[in-house]
Amino acid sequence: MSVTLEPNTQQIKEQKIYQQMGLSDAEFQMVEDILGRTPNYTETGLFSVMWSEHCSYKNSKPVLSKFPTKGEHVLQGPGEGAGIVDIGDGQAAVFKMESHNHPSAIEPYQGAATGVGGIIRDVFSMGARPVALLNSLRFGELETPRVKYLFEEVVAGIAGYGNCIGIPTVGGEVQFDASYDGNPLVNAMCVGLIDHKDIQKGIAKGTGNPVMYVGAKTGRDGIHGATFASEELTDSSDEKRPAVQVGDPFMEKLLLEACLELVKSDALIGIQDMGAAGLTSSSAEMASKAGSGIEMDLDHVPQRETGMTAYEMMLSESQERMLIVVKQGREPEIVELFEKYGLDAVTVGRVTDDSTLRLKHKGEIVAEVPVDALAEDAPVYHQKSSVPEYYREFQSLPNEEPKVEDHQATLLSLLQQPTIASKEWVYNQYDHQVRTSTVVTPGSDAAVIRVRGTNKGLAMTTDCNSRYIYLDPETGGKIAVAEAARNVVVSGAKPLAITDCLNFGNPEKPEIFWQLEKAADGMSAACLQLNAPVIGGNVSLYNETNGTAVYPTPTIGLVGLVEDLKHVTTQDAKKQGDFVYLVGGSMTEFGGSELQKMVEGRIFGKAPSIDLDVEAQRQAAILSAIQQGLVQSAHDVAEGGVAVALAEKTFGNGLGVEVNLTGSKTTALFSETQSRFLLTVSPEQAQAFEGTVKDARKIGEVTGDRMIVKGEDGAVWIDESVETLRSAWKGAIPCLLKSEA
Amino acid sequence: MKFAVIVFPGSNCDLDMYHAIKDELGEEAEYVWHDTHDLSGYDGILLPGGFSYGDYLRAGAIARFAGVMDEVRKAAEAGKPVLGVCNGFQILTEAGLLPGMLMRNKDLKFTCRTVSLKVENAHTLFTNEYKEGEEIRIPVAHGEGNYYCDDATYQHLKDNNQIVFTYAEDFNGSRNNIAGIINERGNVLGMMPHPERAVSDLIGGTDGLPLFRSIVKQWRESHVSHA
Amino acid sequence: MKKVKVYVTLRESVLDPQGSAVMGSLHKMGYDEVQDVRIGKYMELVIGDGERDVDALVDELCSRLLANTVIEDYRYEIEEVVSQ
Amino acid sequence: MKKVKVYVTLRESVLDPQGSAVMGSLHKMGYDEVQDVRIGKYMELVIGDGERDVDALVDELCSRLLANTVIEDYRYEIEEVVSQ
Ligand SMILES: Nc1ncnc2c1ncn2[C@@H]1O[C@H](COP(=O)(O)OP(=O)(O)O)[C@@H](O)[C@H]1O
Ligand SMILES: [Mg+2]
Repeated sequence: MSVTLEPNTQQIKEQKIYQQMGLSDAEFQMVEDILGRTPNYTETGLFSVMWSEHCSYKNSKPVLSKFPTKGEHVLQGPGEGAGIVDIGDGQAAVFKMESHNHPSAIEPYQGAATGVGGIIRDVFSMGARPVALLNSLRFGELETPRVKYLFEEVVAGIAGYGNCIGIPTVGGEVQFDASYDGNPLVNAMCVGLIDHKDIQKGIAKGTGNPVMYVGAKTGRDGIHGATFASEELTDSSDEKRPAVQVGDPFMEKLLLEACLELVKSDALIGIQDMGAAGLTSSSAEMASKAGSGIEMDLDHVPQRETGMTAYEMMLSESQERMLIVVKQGREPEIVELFEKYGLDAVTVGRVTDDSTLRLKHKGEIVAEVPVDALAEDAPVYHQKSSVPEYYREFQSLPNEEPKVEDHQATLLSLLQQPTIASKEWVYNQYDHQVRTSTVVTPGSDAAVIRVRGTNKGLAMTTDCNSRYIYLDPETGGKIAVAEAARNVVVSGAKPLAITDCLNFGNPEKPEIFWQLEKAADGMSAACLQLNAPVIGGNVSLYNETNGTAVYPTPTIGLVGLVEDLKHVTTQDAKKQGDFVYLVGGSMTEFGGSELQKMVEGRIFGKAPSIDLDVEAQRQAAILSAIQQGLVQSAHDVAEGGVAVALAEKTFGNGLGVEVNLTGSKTTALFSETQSRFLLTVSPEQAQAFEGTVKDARKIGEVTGDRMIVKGEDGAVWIDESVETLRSAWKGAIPCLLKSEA
Repeated sequence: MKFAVIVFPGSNCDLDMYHAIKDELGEEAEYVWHDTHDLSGYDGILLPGGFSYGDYLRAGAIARFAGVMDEVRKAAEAGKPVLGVCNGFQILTEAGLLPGMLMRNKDLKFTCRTVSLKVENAHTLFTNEYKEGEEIRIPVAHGEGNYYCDDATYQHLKDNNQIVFTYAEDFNGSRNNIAGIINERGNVLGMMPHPERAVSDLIGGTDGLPLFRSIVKQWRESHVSHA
Repeated sequence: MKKVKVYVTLRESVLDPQGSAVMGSLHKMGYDEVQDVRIGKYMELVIGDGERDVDALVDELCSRLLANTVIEDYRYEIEEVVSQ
Repeated sequence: MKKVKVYVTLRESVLDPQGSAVMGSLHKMGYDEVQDVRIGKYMELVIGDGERDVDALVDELCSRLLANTVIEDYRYEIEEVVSQ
């Protein structure tokens, strides 16, 4: 048995041991002021994790406060495990997104798997049945063995967890860019369904009520994971890393079923998952939210390893655990309920009325701290912000077309860019049909899940083009939200709300903080205009490797309501002879575009502009047309412009298109002007459709098996078989993975 | 007709099986927990897909020791229809109710997609609503669906017409593209593809419906004649 | 108390996709000397002293659960654990 | 030619869901003597004679590919194969 000799209070202070745990001198001083004494080792640990960025949002709070979080449908905004929106009939959708970037950089399979496990717990800790998973991934260019390894393992980890627990992974996105080389992003989102009456909160109310620990045993894994997540990765990160958590999806499946049975019981008072900072955050937050205290005897904590200290138990991030508070005297039935699933439910403490977190271990009091100090009173930093030089320079550049010689060959190459290429290699590894509710499987714009027992559905998507955000965070932030909304609207749903994951670099650098601030401004504006408030999310800062930050990446997860499954619409052209419509004109906008990156090898200039009024008005018109049954297929125009979007419309059913475009060839085909859509409409409905979507312009027809694009003068710009285009697009990622580095 | 949908810890297609029977077929179905010791009240037994016991060690290896498995064996011996899909198939082979074994897919990856199957034997109680040789489209979702058996077993399966479904195209490495097999007596079917995911136009098509209809039809006929 | 080491390997006649994949990667990485890779399982069990003969017990565990003899072989070693 | 046996085991403090599930099931089956189960990998490699020191080579293979040292430990044995 190993005995860890912990430093005493004097050593902690004199040798500044708190610094290794992530507390600054000033913060340590604050802790001393709060306690009126020097904290011991365990207490220092409690503060250091709870005051980490990951748990306290100390750097991002001022930014988060800008988000619109209220709306007519919102039942639960930010502040709980997950946000909740009303979907009518006494039901609601529950969702949240979270990052697991740093663990995934170090152990990609388990890092990604436990990321999925964590977000699922956030959703079922609200009392909701998780019904779908999504994920948003970023890697370096798919060229080096290391990046390929990370990509393959992250995907396998997501699949491994989601498939085993039996929640379909229905959507997501993957992008590749050198900025993510050493620091991949792994954001996982979970969507659940709940009846209003079952909504639970993470609160510890009622003095004397027992606090129970349920689920997996505690080991030494992930100690200080929250702090680790709040630091930059460096070459020595490998040594510093905490014992990596291994996910156990089987355990979580049992925990999930048991907890969903539990929420039906009137014995339950509060429930919260032990995520980042495990037992510390769950207990402190549950007490703080209820205005109460908690006293725990750590001897009762189920332990996987011997000789664990109070510090280790409190900071462990072992997975698949929950903390619950139940009515006094009802413990036996709770124990029995969990036993049915082969799980432990153990009383580890009780609710007190003194607003203190008091911990006992081996008969001694080992920590005694005010819960609010841990959960609420972390310092808030208003970081300095300054406009980066690159931005000034990019704004001064004129909008120009990249040079393109052969437009048809360029289209083929664009379709093979990994960011555009088919992601079948990824989503075929995910069980996207389990629960037999997936009406639209991966491969179209948004995924759609039916709500069993009703005629309704939920459409969901994750989106973020971080190149635009890098070039112009405010505009890019607007675009990210607008794009997510577009994907949901073209699928036949009305956007309800968003969740987000703010993946940025080190906020202590003024230029990074500026990116964060501006992106949040842009997102907020779009959320307001498109009526999609922010109901939850997560912040992941310090995404840097050896001093270089990733592109600012505020991933958006958006859920919309399909009022009638008849409205469900996919992107694929359906029938020969249908008319093809383009909504929105093309401007010379190539900053951050796929074409620019491919041709120039880098991105620069201005991001595409966006007018949120136009965006909102077009989305409303298109949704209305879809709901009236006037649209056969609908797709938004995104990376690679109209040419790529048109090609994508042909792949599903192998039908061709023949269209005429106006204006300059390169711009008409490849520009990434925003707020544009491609739709197909049957000739009989053309008139009604044009009456509804006023700025739709008919550009051609659905045809046999070729994609033909002509200019105004009749010149043939592109004439290629759908099969050729499709196999280039489909084969690109498998081919890159196979090729020798 | 009343079906038991057996639920092991870690089963996750139990719900799909249940709804296929109740909502799409209009027959009775009940979830039956893995430690139940009486299946006498059910006319058909369904072992659903999922990851029983996490599929740790080997898929289906731990589930075969669940309390209910003795009852499943009895039901099989009594001639009741027993259908194991995906994990259910894996459990049936581990339990020795069907020969062979399911190994990891040849590319070592989980795969979820809709594939074409050939109905090799349309004269079983599970397939008489199909035409022999018919091609049907059914979703698969598995990481360990690579059917293995030795030469003697294969010959035996062939000689007895026990190969019920084959894949039109090899994708997981299964011996002779085997997707589903039946026991000698003809009342225990194991298959990797998920017919319960193909029972509605809204979700995965309807090519799985005839399988369930076959079971019910056969049962009705035998029970009407006895009545 | 005994410590038991169990080795479960694929029968020789059975193709080992995992082994082939690993060998493929090793060759890609330039380790051409590697001529064959087979992957199996290695388990460590701690078994308390009881009435039953350990050897018979372990054999039973292996054949009933730890290995599937349709495709796998097993062997094991039993060591006495000297308690501290 | 050498035959190399590689044992890859989970580090001690790392959770072993497989081992726990197997132990749980052994207990349900009535094998209460079993006090612990940990599951790892066992690999057999055949390595042709080359210029490099086999020991160093195998160590490199293990740390680069065969084991994930973030969560796993490895050890190996090298045997000379006497060609027939
Ligand atoms: N980027 C964000 N946008 C909106 N809300 C956020 C964001 N980041 C965090 N929040 C909210 O702050 C609350 C606390 O978050 P967090 O500590 O991450 O929860 P958890 O303990 O589940 O990880 C949550 O309700 C979360 O939704
Ligand atoms: Mg889209």
